[in-house]
Amino acid sequence: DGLPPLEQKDTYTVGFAQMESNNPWRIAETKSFHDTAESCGWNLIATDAAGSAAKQVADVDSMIAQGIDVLFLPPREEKPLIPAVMKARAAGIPTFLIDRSVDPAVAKPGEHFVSFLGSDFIDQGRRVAEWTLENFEGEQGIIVELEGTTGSSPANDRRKGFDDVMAQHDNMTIVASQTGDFARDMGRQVMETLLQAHPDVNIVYAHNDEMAIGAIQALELAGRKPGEDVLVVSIDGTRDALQAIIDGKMGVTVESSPFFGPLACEVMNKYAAGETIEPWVQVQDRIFTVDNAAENIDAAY
Amino acid sequence: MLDTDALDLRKYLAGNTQTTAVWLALILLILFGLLRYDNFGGAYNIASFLNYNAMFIVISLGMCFVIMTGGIDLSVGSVAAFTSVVAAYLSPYGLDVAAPGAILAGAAFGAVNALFIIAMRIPPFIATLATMLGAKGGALVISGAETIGVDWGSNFTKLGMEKAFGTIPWAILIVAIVAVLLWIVLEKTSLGRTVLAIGGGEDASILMGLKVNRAKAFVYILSGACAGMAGLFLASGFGAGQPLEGIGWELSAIASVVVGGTLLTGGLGSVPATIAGALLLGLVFNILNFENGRGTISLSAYWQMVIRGGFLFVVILFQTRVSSQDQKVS
Amino acid sequence: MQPLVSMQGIEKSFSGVPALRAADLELAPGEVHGLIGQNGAGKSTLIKILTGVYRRDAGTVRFDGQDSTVSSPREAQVAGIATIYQELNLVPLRSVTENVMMGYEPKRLGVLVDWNEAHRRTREILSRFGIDIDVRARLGSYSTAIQQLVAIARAVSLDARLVIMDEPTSSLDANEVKTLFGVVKSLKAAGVCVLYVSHFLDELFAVCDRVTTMRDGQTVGVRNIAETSKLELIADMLGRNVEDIQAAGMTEFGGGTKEPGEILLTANDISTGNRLRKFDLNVHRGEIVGLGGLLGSGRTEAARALFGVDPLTKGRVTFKGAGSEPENPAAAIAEGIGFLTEDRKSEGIIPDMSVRENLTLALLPKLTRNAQIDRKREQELVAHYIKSLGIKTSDMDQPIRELSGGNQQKVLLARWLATQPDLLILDEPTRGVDVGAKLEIQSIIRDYVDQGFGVVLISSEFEELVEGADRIVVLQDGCSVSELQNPGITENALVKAIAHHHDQEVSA
Amino acid sequence: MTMTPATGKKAGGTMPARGILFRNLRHHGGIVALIVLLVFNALFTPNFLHLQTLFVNISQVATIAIVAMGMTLVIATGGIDLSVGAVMALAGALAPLIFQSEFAMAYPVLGLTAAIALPLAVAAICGVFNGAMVSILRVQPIIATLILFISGRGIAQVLTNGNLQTFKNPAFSYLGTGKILGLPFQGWLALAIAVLLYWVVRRTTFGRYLLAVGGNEQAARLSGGPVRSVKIGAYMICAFLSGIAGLIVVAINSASDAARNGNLMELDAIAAAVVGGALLQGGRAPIFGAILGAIIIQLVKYTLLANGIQDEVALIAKALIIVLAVYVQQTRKE
Ligand SMILES: Nc1ncnc2c1ncn2[C@@H]1O[C@H](COP(=O)(O)OP(=O)(O)OP(=O)(O)O)[C@@H](O)[C@H]1O
Ligand SMILES: Nc1ncnc2c1ncn2[C@@H]1O[C@H](COP(=O)(O)OP(=O)(O)OP(=O)(O)O)[C@@H](O)[C@H]1O
Ligand SMILES: [Mg+2]
Ligand SMILES: [Mg+2]
Repeated sequence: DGLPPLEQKDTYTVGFAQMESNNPWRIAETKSFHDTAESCGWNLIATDAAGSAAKQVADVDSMIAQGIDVLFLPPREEKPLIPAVMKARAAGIPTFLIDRSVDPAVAKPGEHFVSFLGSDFIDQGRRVAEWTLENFEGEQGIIVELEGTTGSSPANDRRKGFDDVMAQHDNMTIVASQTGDFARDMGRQVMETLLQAHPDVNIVYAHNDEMAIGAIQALELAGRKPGEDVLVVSIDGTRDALQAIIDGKMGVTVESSPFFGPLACEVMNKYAAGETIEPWVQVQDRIFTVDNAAENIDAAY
Repeated sequence: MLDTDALDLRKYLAGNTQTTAVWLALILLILFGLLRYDNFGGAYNIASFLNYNAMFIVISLGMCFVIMTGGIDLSVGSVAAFTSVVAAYLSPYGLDVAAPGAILAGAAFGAVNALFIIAMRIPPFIATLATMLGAKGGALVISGAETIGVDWGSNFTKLGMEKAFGTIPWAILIVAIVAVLLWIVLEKTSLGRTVLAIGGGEDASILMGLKVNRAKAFVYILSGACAGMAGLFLASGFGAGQPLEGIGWELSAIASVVVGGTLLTGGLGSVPATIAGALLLGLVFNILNFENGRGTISLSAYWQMVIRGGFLFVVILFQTRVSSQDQKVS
Repeated sequence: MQPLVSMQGIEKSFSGVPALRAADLELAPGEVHGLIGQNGAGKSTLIKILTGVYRRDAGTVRFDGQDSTVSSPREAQVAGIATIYQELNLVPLRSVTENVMMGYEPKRLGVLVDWNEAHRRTREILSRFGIDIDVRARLGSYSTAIQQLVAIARAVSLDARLVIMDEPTSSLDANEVKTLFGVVKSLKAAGVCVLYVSHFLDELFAVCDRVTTMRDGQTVGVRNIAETSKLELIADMLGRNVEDIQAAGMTEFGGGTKEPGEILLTANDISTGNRLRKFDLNVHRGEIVGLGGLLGSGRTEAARALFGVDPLTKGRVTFKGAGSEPENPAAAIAEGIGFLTEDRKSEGIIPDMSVRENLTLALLPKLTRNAQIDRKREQELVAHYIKSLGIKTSDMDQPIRELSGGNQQKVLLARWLATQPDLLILDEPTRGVDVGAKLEIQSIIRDYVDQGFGVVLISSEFEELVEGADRIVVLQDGCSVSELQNPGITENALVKAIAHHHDQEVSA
Repeated sequence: MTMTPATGKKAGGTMPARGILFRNLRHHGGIVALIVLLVFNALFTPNFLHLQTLFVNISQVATIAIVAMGMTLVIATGGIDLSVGAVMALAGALAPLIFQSEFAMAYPVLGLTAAIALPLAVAAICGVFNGAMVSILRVQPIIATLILFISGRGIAQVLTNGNLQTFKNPAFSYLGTGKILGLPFQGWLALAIAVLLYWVVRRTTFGRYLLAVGGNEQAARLSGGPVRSVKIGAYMICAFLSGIAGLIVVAINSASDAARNGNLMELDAIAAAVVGGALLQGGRAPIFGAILGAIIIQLVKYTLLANGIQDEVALIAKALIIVLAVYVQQTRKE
């Protein structure tokens, strides 16, 4: 049996089960859905699971109980959100996964949910690594890696993408890899400490821009020159990061756009119209460097 | 001895106004939800609400026992996360292995707490705070910092995803049985009475010759086992062992227990009222989700936090008002 | 005959300070054995070593001819030693039944507590003490006296071979003491040995066979009660000659010498709800007014009302000529009232604070200069009171919890004397205080009144009231019912005044 | 007749030696832990014996220490304050709102003053709320402060609409990045607060009442102690200090993140206070103990990070160290 169909209507009751709101990226994403709601004819029910996968499932449950037509779900974790996908399907609600996916071994696009809309976190890490290899000017790269929240999938994937590339290059060593919890303050504190233990560091890879900015602050407080003697690279493409690139303090940030609202609207309408949807609607992430940072900063969040 | 039942009930209400408050609040909130939202009272919502809250109820029950001795257990959330990983690893062997495995793992953490508190005389707050960190770290270590998928082929996921007789989620049914057993232990056994006596005065209980250490060990191991059971539900109901879950569960369990009229200083407590407290706090989330669905106002995540805090404030005001009237009456 | 208990050469010190040095105790089966000594002599400590609460530093303990292995109160109970500790050790939040039965509940099916049976048994046990109360109610809702009796009832019901009572009568009235004696005698008749600690020597003569006296952590003598006198016991306790002591009377109050001065306080028809319903009182300067009555008659409630602890629901209080209705203790203190509470442990001492800090607690507002405490004055004052009241403490910075009960009481008395209140309300000021200290406290009170201040004295000891008070207001069920004037009051007259009205009430 | 008290022991007088010895023993556990940590680091952690290490640790420990001192006062009354992190977030969220307002742009000095004073005032009000809940409504402290723990951060996010506020304001950033005599400003600030609070606890009437209330509330009240005001005062000071910590965090980062500022601070602060010798049942307020506790917690964090220990293992190590530190103290006390 196939996916539940979606009839074409003027307005839809749409569920958006956000996982958490404790960082600018998530907030921008939620806002993007709210902003799209009116133009797309959505009656939007947005919930917030405050970082708990279990609560996110319960939130989806309460949306199903309220009779939503469509579900947009950024699953907090790969596996624990599978029940949410299954329940929505059982209730005849087409589900689109946003920005993260679920374990494909159990729940498959085109069968249990319509499609996954998002980037490839592993690829993001890989692209940062590749850019770094090209643009690093020294001989020996001594790398400090600031990881995201321990155990979270973007942290795991962004580490994997980056580390796998670096492992193939003898002149690159990751001397320390510690969590900064995706937060600026933690990123700064961890960097301050690691800088003491590894004063010879010359590359900092942060799993998101917030930690990268924190690391830049730590470097500056310690009298180092980010951008000159230490290359800082990261992922997201926030306004602060673009500014840092313009200021020459940061090398690159690979975009990971939170503005999913319009894309979600478009894909949903196509689905309602009966078109087949790709199992993975891949978002084309741009890469911001000193070449294009200035022209993109106004659109950044 | 010739008391009629009616008299007893009146006496009960007079002597237990704190627990009366929580029942009243619960009923009011349910009525509010029923009147305001369509589908709020629908079978789907009720079943999924109970299924999700089974975890919190069982943790609150364990916490209630700990608090009755005047202690506290901050480790429950992390322990549940840990045991969910254990359960996920054991899931291929089916429920009859995974369930005891998870509950024993939880009980083991409870035993560590008991050891810290009884043998090493570390204050419960600190001892269980340490266990909280340790269990969280342990969960991440044994899971390799990833969620661990369960075996969907075995009967493991039945527990969290299927319903007994097609209507009652298994998890809540089991919690109900646990609750009845614990109620009997509390009201009808000397162990339960000792638990209460310790909270009422530990020194006095020792001088009265009660088996204080045994009862204290019991409550911490019980609380650990309850957390283990919650971890089991977590893994079974969500299909994965989740090392990152359980953050803040201890606080909501404590809040449930207190809203249920149990004194944090110990010596008083009630099993049914604790359940009511857990349901009450869980219901707030459910209601907020339904409120969002009405579309009149969209409550952002942070507004929801403000409202939840405000609600707790109101419930507590209500409770103190009711119980201060109680004092005046007597 | 082989002794039931034989303790020899017991030593015990607390953080280096010796509490017991070479203490001995020998109890014969079936005897009632008194244990006396001044506050801090080590009686309670000796008992706690016997029952395994404390571990001894040296010495031997033999129970029933064997080396005792008791190392916890639980084991003591199992071995057949039931104890009523000096500090009431019950759980006020739990019901009376639980407090009596805890640990020995009647069971059904081996595990489930049979509550009906438990309540029934509890009622039965309590009825031996003439108490008829709702055993399901929280113990804490009853008066100290009832709680004390419940503790005794629990111990007696344990089927022990040795029952230890550490100052069981300190909060009981005459009738209840009589009941207790009846119980002690029946225990004795049943072959149970009773160790009886008390500061009331009369009681020893009424029930004991032998008496052991302790002084400064040592056993100084064992006497057969039939062959000794009060004076000899006191002499043992104090370590002095019988002749010296004979030269003085038994209480230190002495009659009021001066005429009472101007009126200090008037309370008209005041009430704070159920427990204090209608209370009238006049206190003049230079006068000790006693409050008499049975336990639970509302004396403490009256004191609390005057001190602003419980708000008045009715009536008026005039203090020093002005209308007075202190909102809280702080205001009452500022107006010049002091209140020594009856429950030293829960309402008096701050256990972890030093003697110095405890002593000056009520005085702080007056010791404050620019938000700071005037340390020098504080130390002078404390040193003065330690000296003048003879408080036994290693130094003024010793935590008060390490002092014996009587010395704690003196510190608390000093706390109030230091504020120099115009009116001092004393609720059972000599409860649990040894003979020597009691006399000192009494004489301090008299001195204080002679300086032109007023005192309200609540005491369950008729002797103390009759000899100490210039006037006695008798309370009953929260109402003041009659007044007796000294000189001329006898214990008999007081008992009659209390009982008389009671009879009327009953027959009416 | 006169009766002298039983002689044998000297009555009155002072015996300072005993007091000092006792205090030392109580702090022994913490100091031993500190020495062990220092020695370990000196031997194994690369570049530990550098001045910059000191700077980093001082600047990081200051916030924990400041909050832990406030927590110590609250714990001394027998209470606990879970809301410190939320109050940090609230104060931290307000400051940029104020100094980035038009008014502050026009009058920088006034604006800066307001940007510090107003958030601290709001923080203090939060403390009054907590204190009033505990002392007037008699709500148990964990629950009373749980209310702001939940909603305080929510309020902060409502105020900022959930956004991260970034700014450039060197004068304000001095709070977190300034240096006096080469050492971080916030370190000096923490020290100054410690000295002040030590004086308050040891010498003032408020301090005496604080310990009395924690030691035996009934007795304190019946001796005329202003129980309510003392409790409210303790919670107010704690919240005020949390406010300062919140401002420092914002100042260091030149950004205010209401969602993260002060996250989990309550646990660190409580652990620091207890490792420093505070008793949860009240009656004791070791201010410098709290600083010692904060330093230990900071050093543990530093040691594990600098030696590349994974986060999850670090959690376990932290747990063991807390247990050990408290256990050592516990045994020394007996
Ligand atoms: N837990 C303790 N810690 C320190 N010192 C103690 C402790 N218990 C008792 N002491 C000290 O031991 C001595 C003996 O005290 P104990 O309570 O045995 O006296 P007591 O004879 O029972 O006096 P009282 O008649 O006042 O009850 C006293 O000096 C007391 O200060
Ligand atoms: N906490 C309480 N709750 C309910 N009733 C109480 C409580 N405390 C005392 N009572 C009752 O109130 C009445 C008056 O008690 P109160 O303590 O004033 O008597 P009292 O004459 O001072 O006796 P005592 O000599 O024991 O102090 C008694 O009947 C007593 O049983
Ligand atoms: Mg004694
Ligand atoms: Mg009384």
